[in-house]
Formats: sequence, C-alpha cells, structure tokens
Amino acid sequence: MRKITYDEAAAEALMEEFRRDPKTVHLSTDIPPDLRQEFGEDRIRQTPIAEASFVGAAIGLAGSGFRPVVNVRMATFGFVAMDQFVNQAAKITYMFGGQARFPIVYRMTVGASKSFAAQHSISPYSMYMNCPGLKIILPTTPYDIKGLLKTAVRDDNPVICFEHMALGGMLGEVPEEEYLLPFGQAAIRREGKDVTVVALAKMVYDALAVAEELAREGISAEVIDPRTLNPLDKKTVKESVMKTGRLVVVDEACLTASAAAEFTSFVVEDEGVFKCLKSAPRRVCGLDVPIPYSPPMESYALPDRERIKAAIREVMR
Amino acid sequence: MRKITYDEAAAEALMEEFRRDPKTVHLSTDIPPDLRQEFGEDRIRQTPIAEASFVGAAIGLAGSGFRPVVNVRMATFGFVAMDQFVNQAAKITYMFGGQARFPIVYRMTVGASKSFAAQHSISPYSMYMNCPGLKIILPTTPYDIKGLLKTAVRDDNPVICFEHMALGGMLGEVPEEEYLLPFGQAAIRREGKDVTVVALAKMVYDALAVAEELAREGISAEVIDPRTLNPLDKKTVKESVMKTGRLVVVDEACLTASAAAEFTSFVVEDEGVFKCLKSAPRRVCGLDVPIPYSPPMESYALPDRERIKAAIREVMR
Amino acid sequence: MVKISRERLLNLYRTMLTIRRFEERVVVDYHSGAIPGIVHSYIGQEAVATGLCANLRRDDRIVSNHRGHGHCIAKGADLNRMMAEIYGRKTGYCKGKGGSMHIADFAIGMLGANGIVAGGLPISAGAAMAAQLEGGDKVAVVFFGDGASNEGEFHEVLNLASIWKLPLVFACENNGYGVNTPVKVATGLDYVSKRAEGGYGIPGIAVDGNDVEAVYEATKKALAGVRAGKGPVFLEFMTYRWRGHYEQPGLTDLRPAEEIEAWKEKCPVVCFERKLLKDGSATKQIIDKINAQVNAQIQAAVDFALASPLPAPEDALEDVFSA
Amino acid sequence: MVKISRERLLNLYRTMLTIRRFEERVVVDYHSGAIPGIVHSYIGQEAVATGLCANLRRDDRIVSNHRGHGHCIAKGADLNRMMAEIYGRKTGYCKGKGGSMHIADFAIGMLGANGIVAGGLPISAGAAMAAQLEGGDKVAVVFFGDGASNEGEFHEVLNLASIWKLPLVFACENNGYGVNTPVKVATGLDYVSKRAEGGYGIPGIAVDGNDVEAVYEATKKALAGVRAGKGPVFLEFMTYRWRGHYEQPGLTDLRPAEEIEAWKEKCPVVCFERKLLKDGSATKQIIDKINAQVNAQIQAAVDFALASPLPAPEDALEDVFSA
Ligand SMILES: Cc1ncc(C[n+]2csc(CCOP(=O)(O)OP(=O)(O)O)c2C)c(N)n1
Ligand SMILES: Cc1ncc(C[n+]2csc(CCOP(=O)(O)OP(=O)(O)O)c2C)c(N)n1
Ligand SMILES: [Mg+2]
Ligand SMILES: [Mg+2]
Repeated sequence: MRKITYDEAAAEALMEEFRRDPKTVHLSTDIPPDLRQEFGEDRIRQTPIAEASFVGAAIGLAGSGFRPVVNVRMATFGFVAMDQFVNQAAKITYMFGGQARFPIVYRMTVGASKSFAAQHSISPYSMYMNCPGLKIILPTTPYDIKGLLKTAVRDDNPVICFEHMALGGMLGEVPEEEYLLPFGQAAIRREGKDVTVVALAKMVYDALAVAEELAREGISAEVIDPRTLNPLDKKTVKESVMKTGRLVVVDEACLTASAAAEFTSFVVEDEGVFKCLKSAPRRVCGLDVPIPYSPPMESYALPDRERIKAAIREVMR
Repeated sequence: MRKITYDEAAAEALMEEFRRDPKTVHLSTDIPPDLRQEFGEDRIRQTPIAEASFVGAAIGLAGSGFRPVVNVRMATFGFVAMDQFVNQAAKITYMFGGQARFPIVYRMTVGASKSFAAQHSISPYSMYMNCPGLKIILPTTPYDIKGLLKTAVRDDNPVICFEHMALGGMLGEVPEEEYLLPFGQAAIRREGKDVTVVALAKMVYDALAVAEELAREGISAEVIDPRTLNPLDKKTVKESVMKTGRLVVVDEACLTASAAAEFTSFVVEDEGVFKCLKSAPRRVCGLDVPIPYSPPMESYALPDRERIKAAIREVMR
Repeated sequence: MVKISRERLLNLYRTMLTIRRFEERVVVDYHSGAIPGIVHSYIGQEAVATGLCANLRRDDRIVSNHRGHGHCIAKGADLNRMMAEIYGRKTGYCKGKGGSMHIADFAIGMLGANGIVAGGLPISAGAAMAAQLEGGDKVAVVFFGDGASNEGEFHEVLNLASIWKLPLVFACENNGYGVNTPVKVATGLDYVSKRAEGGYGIPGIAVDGNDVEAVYEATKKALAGVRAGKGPVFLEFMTYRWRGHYEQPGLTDLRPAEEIEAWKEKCPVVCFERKLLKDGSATKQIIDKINAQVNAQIQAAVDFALASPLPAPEDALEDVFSA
Repeated sequence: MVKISRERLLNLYRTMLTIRRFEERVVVDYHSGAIPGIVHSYIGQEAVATGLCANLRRDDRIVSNHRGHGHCIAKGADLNRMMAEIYGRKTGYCKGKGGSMHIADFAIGMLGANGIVAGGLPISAGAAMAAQLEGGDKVAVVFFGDGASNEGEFHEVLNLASIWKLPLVFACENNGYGVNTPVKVATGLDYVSKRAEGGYGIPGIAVDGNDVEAVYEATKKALAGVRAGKGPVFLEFMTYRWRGHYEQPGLTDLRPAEEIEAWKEKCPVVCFERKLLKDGSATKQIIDKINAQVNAQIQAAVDFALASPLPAPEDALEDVFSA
C-alpha cells in the first residue's frame, strides 16, 4: 500500500471533506496552500494572530450552519483562547438545551523533544478532558489521523484534534480508497498477555519498541493506543488488564492530574478489574516541571524507553 | 473562641499581611472597601474587566519586587486569562532559571449549587494541577483560609487560592492571635479505621455528615481534607489508606481527569499501599456534564451524601 | 428623517412595554423565590433592543450577553418559553439547562445570551462571517455593555470585523457602569465608540439609548450600509440600568441616588408613551388596550411556566453532545 | 534636535554592530547544529533596540518578545551568558532552561523575552505599575511586533496603561509582517500606532526604525513625558527583518525578493557607518577598531559557551519554585 506522512494524511482528510461539504470553512494564521487554491480566500481564511477571535468565530459559524476547521497550531497558543474553548465551545450545546449543533474541528500540536522550551512544549489534553462537551482525538499514525479527522469534520460537535509535533513527518500506509474511523475505539497495537501498556501520542512508539525488547526476555506486553480521549474506550483497556493483570500508562504530559491518572483510575475503580490486578499500576509520565530548553534536561524531563522498561519490570515483579 | 465567617477570615488575612508588608498590592474589578480605605487607590487598584491584563500585571509587579494579590472572582473568569496563568505565571520562574521570584496570590471561587448554570459553575483545579509551577490551596474552613492565605501571601511563588462559593458565609473558630498554616499538610477531619474518605472543598462537610451517619452502622470512616493541591500531602493519605485498606475520593468537579483521579492514582501506584487495599477505590465526583441551571438537574449533576454513602458501602463490601 | 409609520410606532411601544413588564415580573418572582439562580434586569434599557431589532429580519442573527431578556423579546422570542426557562422548566427554551443568562432561540436567529463578558463577540464574528459566506444581505448584531469593551476579545473582534468587512453591527449598551465601575474609570473615555473609529476605521455613532425612535433611525441608517457590504458599524447607545447589577437583596450599588432618579425621569417607555399621546399617534384607549394585552401575555407566560414540569434529574445527562 | 555627542554616536554604532554580529553568529551556529531549539533573528532591526535602550537607565525595566536578542544586548546583557544560554549551557542566563526565546537578566532590568505573542504586554504593565508605586521617574518598555497588536492582551494593556497613566513605553517593531501575513492584511492599517491614538488617547508616533538617530531622538523626546508622569507613549518603529520568521532550512518566506533587497539597501548598520564616516564622526580606523573589538567579543562569547558545561539532566528538577 502507498505510504504518506502524517501531515499529508491530515491534509488529504481535509481536502476530501472540503470537497464533500461546501459548508466547511478553514481558519488559521497560516494558510494551507492547497485548500486556499481550490476553495479560495473566503472559505480558507487567513486570520490575524488573535486566537480567541477565531476559535470563537468557529462557534458562531457552526451555530449558523457551517462546519469550521480551525488550526490553532501549537496547543500553547490555545490558552489565549481558553475562554472560547472551556466557557463557550464545551458548554454551548448543553446550556442551550441541544437546540443547535456545533460541528467544529480544532487542531493543535502537542508534545516536546525539540528544545522549544517551556512555553512551546506542552501536552495539555487532560485539561480538556476535564471539560465535558469537547470530543478529543489523539491520532498517532497517518492512517488514524486521516480516518479520525474525517470523522471529526462530520461530527456535529466540537472536536479537538491533538497532533504530536514529532509525528508530522512520519510515514505510514494509507489506502487510496476513502475510509472513516469511529471515535471511542482504542487500537491494540501489539497483543500480549503479561502486562497492559496504555501509551499516548508519540509514546505509543516507545512503548512498542520496549515491548519488542522485553519480548526477548519473555515478557509479553500488550500495547494499547486509546486513539480518542473523549470518548474513552474503557472497555478495551479494562479487558486487556483483566487478561494481563498488570497496567502501565505512558504519557508524555506531566504526571499530576494527567490523562494517565484517568486511565489508572477508571481501571482500578472497576471491582472486576481490580480483583485481577497482580501488582500496583504504574504511570510513566513527564516530570512535574515546565519543559526545559537544554537537551540533557529536556530528555530527562520526558519519559523514555528506559523508564518504560523499568516500570514494566516493576509491575512484573 | 470567637467565630467569624470564611470571607471575614480571608479579609483578615489580607489586612494583616498588607499591614505587615508595604510591597503588597491588590488588583480586582471590585474594590475591597477596608483595604482601599486603609491603603489607598494606588495599592488597592480597581481594574477594568480585563482579566488577562491584571493577572499578567501581577507577574510584572512580582518580578519587580512587589507582592500582588489578585482577586479574579469566579474561576470561570480565569479562563480569559489562561495564557497568563499557564504560559506565564507557571513557567516564568523556571524558564528564567530561578533568577527572580514571583510572589503572587490569585484568588478564585469554584463550585456549583446555586443555579448559576454552566458558565458560572466550575471547579477546574485539576487543570491547574497539571501546570507545574503553580501552588494551589483549597481552604475549607475560616481557620484554614486565614492561615493558608497568609502563608500564600508570604510565599515567593504564584499561589492559586480556590474558594468554594458556598463556604463564604460559613462560621468557624478563628483565634485573635496571628498564625500561619504550612502548605502540604492535609487535615484529618475525622479519624476512622475502616475507610479513607478524601474529600475536596465543600465535599468535606458532606463526607463528615455521611461518616457520622455510617458510624451508627458501625462503619468507621476517616475523612481527610487535603487543604492544598500543590504541594500534595501524599503521605497522610497513603498512611490512612494503609490503615483502612479502602479509599473513596469525593470531589465536586466532574469525574474525568479530575483531582480525584490524581488522588486515586498516587495511592494505588504505591506498591506498599496497593497491597493493603481490600477493595477497589471509588471516586464520587460531579457527572461529566456542564452544570445545568434547573435545581433538580443541578443537584443530580453534583455528588451528594447518598452517593458518598453508597460508595463507602460498596468499598466496605 | 422619514416619518415612522403609526403602526410601527405602536409596535415599538408594545415591545418596550412587554420587556418592561416581563422584567418587572421576573424581578418580583425572583425575590419571591420562584426563580432560582441569578438575573440581570434590563429595566431602563428597553429602547435599545426594541429600536434596534425592529430593523432586523427573522434571518438576521443576534448574539446577546448576560443582560439578555430584552434582546430576546425584541428579536421575537416566545414569552412562554422564555419565562419557562427562567423558571427552570422543561418547556423552556433550553429545557431548563440554561436559565436567565443562557436563553437562545436559533430558529429566530437569536444565537444566545452569554455569561462571559465579551464572550459573545467572537461568536458574533462567526455569525457575521456566515452571513457573508451565505451571500445575500443578512447581518449579525452583537449586544454588549460598556464594560465588555475592556476585554481583549472585544478588540480582536473589532479588528476581525474591520479587515474582513463583516456584516456585523456592534451594539454597545453604554449604561455608564460595569457593576460599580464607571465607564470613565474603566476606559478613560466618555464614548466607547471612539475605539471603533480610531483604531479600526469602523464608523462609531453614539445614540440616545432611551429614545426608541432615535435608536430605530440610527440603526436603520447604519444597517443600510452593512447590508450593502460596506462592513461593520459600531452603535453606542447611551442609556442606564435602573436596578442593581443583578438581583440580590442588599446588593451594594455605589451609583448616586440622584443619578438613578434623573435617569428614571428619562424612562424610555413613559416618555415614548407621552409622545405618542401628545402627537396623536395613540389614544388613551389604545395605550390602555396595549397595556392590558401585554399584562395578559406576561401573566400567561408565568402561568405557562408554573404549569410546566420541572426537568427530571436524569435530564441532566442529555445534550452534552448532539447526536 | 540637539546634536548627539560623538561618543554616543560611536556607542550606538558599536551596539548595533554587536547585535548584528551576534545574530549572524547565532544563525551560523544554529544551522551548523551547535544551537538547539528555535531562534528568531533580529538582523535588520538593530537600530530599534539600540536607539531606544540608549535612553534607558539600568533601573528602567524592559519586557521583550520572541525576537529578543537585540533587546537584551541593547539593555546591557552579558554576551557570554546570552550565548551560553542559547547554546543550552549551565552558565547561561537561565542555566540552560530558557534558551533563545527566554533570555532574561532581572539585575539589569531585562524582565525577559516571551514566546507568546503579546504575552509580555500584561507583564510590562505590572513592571510599569511597579515603577509608578516606587515613585521616582523609572519607566518600563515593552517590545512587541506588529502582529502582536491583534491579540486581545495588547488592547487590554493599552487601556490599563492609559487609565492608570502608567510610565510605559509601547515599542512596536513594525517589520511589515507577522510570519507571512502583511500588517495591512492582519490589521487593515499601515500604522499600528493609530490604535493607540484613536482608542486610548495614547500619543502614537511612527519613526524610521532603520535610522538609529531618529529612534534615539524620538525615544528621548517621548521618555521626557513618560518620566514626568504624563502617562504612556506608543512608538512604532518601521523596520524590516532580513531573514525568515525563524531559522529553518527551507522555511517558506512569502515576502517579495525585491522588497527584501530594497530593505537591505537601507541596512541600519551600514547606512549609519557611512554617515559617521561622511560627517567625520568616525574614521576608517575607528570603525575597523570597533569591528575588531566586536568580532573578538562575539568569538569570546562563543568560546565561553563552548567551554561551559551542559546542565546535568537532574538540573531539570530545580527552579520549578523559588525556595
Ligand atoms: C470575563 C468575565 N469577567 C467578569 C465577569 C463578571 N461580570 C458579569 S457582568 C459584569 C459587568 C459587565 O458590565 P457591562 O459590560 O457594562 O454590562 P452591564 O452589566 O452594564 O449591562 C461583570 C464584571 C464575567 N461574567 N465575565
Ligand atoms: C499566542 C501566540 N500565537 C501564535 C504564536 C506563533 N508566533 C510566534 S511569532 C509569530 C509572529 C509574530 O509577529 P510579530 O508580532 O509581527 O513579530 P515579528 O515576528 O514580526 O517580529 C507567531 C504567529 C505565538 N507564539 N503565540
Ligand atoms: Mg455597563
Ligand atoms: Mg512583525
């Protein structure tokens, strides 16, 4: 099958959906050239650097029958528009009693590893998970981002698409034929029977690498990529833990009140799953520090394969 | 001992600290009359409705040798200033290598129960817990808010003080003599041996009421009030769970990625504590919905004593 | 200035009166405990919503703020469903989920009240952009107060509207205060509209917000340009809120009593009623008839609300997402 | 316009040259892979930071943005610790925690660069408020780009500065673009300073940002009023960035090549050097001497950085909070 990059797959998804639905509109400070060329400057708007205004404008567009896609770029910039995300987009469907639909896609990059320092290195998805009313997807492969982004554009609710900054150039198989991927279906990236490793965003790849290594030691790790954070596919994760009896959650975001805390909690809260646990669950997350600039400190602040390995060994004890 | 309200205790704390340190400054849209009268309009500034500007101005003041206290009022309004909280206040000490100190207190009310509807009913502390660099306090009694707020004003870091909107008028004993309370020390509000109930903000009172009731059934619940969320007194909570073998976390904030998830996680992650667990931990939180306006729905969306009781009974099974 | 038809004049009167009576009733029922939550009364500002919305079509869109009852009524919202919502009933516009601060009726282009100061401005930019993309001459209108003009979102949207020539009417209700902070203290200006002119090249017009005819005419004139694609306009309506910032027993209101009294003298409803009688546009009988009808409507709305069921607790679980 | 002393002229030249050489070296070392992260070059805008900061005292405070190296150097920052920071070394201003976008030196009143567009403006309002509370005639200066003028925080701070008469200088570096978006497209204006005048009554002055003497004089004049307590001023410096928005091989730069070339003709450093030689303020020898000294300083800074240790991984755990 042909291989294209994560970013190309995302661009394809938008191109297909924009051709399919004339009500789609794109807002961003940087213009996506292909979309602009095909759909013109009215539908593909270049915005000023004023995130609150265009994150909010998307809500008004959606409430007026359009289907906006907003590229906020780095999640960091989203904080300037947080009122529109948290107070408006997340709540508007509900507080108006569901009388209107708000189909919106917000794209934001997350993650660290490029020495961008504290203000440009963050993975704040747990903040958005604490806001009922926002769907959240976290695609990790070219195949997934194309399928999930297409579903997001057709969804009648605000959907936030978090894209790890290190994945943009990654190649992967993507069929020529159209397809969509449903929300709320985790992917078991690797089957295993000894330990369940739930890994988020770029960490999926580190978890897989570690799993291969440990396989040689006879440790069989099952690696699960949740793919969407709202809705959460709790079933797949719980079933896996009931099978393996062990849980390690790997997330680049800083530890405290992270998504990893939610995965750990909904697993142990289930009496049935809890009874199957053979050892204490572990979280392997970023340290609770802003991300430092200098490479030795930055890599130390982020979870790495050694820590994932160590955590898995611990839960195996 | 004399009794004063939660709000009066907070006002006393500020009055004492403002008298003590001429570098203190107050910023808010509504003027605190007593402070204004004693310290004048230069130090007690009335701001326009422009949260980002004064939340950020506090950072510049602190970095220039002052000790600002900012009353943002409802946590909802803080989202308008989220860039200044998350990208600036939380990271500025770290990204400048600790060369300057940023003593700031940000006060915000949280909680629901007054039919203020979705936009004015929120307890977003887990979002701030996911931002290393911010200290977070959550006082639940007049005694605590006075002692913790005084400590917050003297702390050389940004401290967010979350105050539950329903506690402002509550009376409690507060000594005339000056005292301060340290951060990171949870309060065991009630000793017990069968189950550890960690309760946040207003939920402390519901948890205590339920504990009394269940005592009559012979269930002995230990109720812990963390008092501060960063730093977190993990030790007290863990020791309690090792004693009781059971955990229930009660938080008014909505369930997913809540502070309750963090408490649940750090407890079960500890192999020593995990071994002592007799049953699956439980979270009793707000439902994952924006807070509805109409009373029957609002009370349903929030945790209540029945649910706390049910959860405790479950973990006792 | 073309003469306003007698029929229109009477409609303007009827709408203002409806808002006034609706708000008076809401205030009473709030303090009696029948209405939960928090309400911000529009009393004193009726001429603004009335005169402006009289120029709008059903398919024009408006975005409102925390003081939104008048905007809803003027745009043609159903009093029964409004009152039911404020009463927290299942038959309300938002099934009881929104309440006073979040009434919306998308079917008539009322895109919702908003509890966040200036929070509705970005949304209105989207509504205006929608009108622009749809073609035709639809417009969007955003109501906000003087205090909102200090929020960053206000500035961002003025800029967006000006560079994109959005068919957007900025309707600033300058009632002199944001809670207890005078406009002059918060903005250093007497007229917020100066900001539109100066920094964004958006025509800013200050209008007597207590004179419904002046509001009507100014809006009509402004709208002609907006509908013709000439871009946004900023209308500032000088008016006053009679009551405290919101309804609460013992709420501190730092505004001078004489000032409040002076403005009550300029009551938009009474002054207009006098004028109608004076110039013969209306007779005592007509006025009485309208009053009787309006009072009946308000009572009917309350009856409807009271006869409506409260939502079931479990209804809280619905509408988080659209299916 | 009083004549600028010869010594001052030569200092202005030296500072501009230092910034130029520093940035040239950073660019080279970035592309060679010696410098990690991301750097935004100040090349082409040297006259702004230089002419402005020449009017500042050590105890005046400045707040900078993502394109901040020039502001640091002009305020008197140590080249060694700057270069070490950019190289991510332990001896850097921020112990390697901040890097190019977050250099600060509070000891000399440099309150830090900022990676968030307009994010530094609220902080500068606080610095100005501090100066006001301290009494005396200290001022604060905030550097930001044309693009930042579309963010809400920009507006909020203009308002705050105007109503509180803050001793704050808004230093807008209008280099024509925010990344690839022309000012005209993003703001509809040719001069951002119009916003200060119109909406806030803050005097706005547009200055040739490539003429260091013009920058120096305009700032001097403006500062007199600010120090005297007359409130904020808005200085807009018309200039240009020679390189792409940030350093990246193959970065798309949509600006017309002729435009870039035309601005290079107006090189602030070369033009000023020519003028100094022409009017006899400097001789070839002096110029050469300064060049030699500056080059040596830059090399010394790089040597210092290279000789400095990288932080230990565990250092990441320090400085989250002040003890
Ligand atoms: C972002 C934000 N900050 C503060 C508040 C609290 N608040 C609600 S209304 C209001 C005053 C608004 O004044 P103005 O815009 O003039 O409208 P008015 O109440 O006078 O009609 C304030 C401060 C809020 N709702 N949102
Ligand atoms: C809130 C925010 N949005 C977007 C960005 C990404 N960004 C960094 S610099 C920049 C352009 C800024 O333009 P301008 O203010 O004119 O400064 P210049 O780069 O031209 O010096 C952008 C969009 C950011 N850092 N912060
Ligand atoms: Mg007002
Ligand atoms: Mg620029």
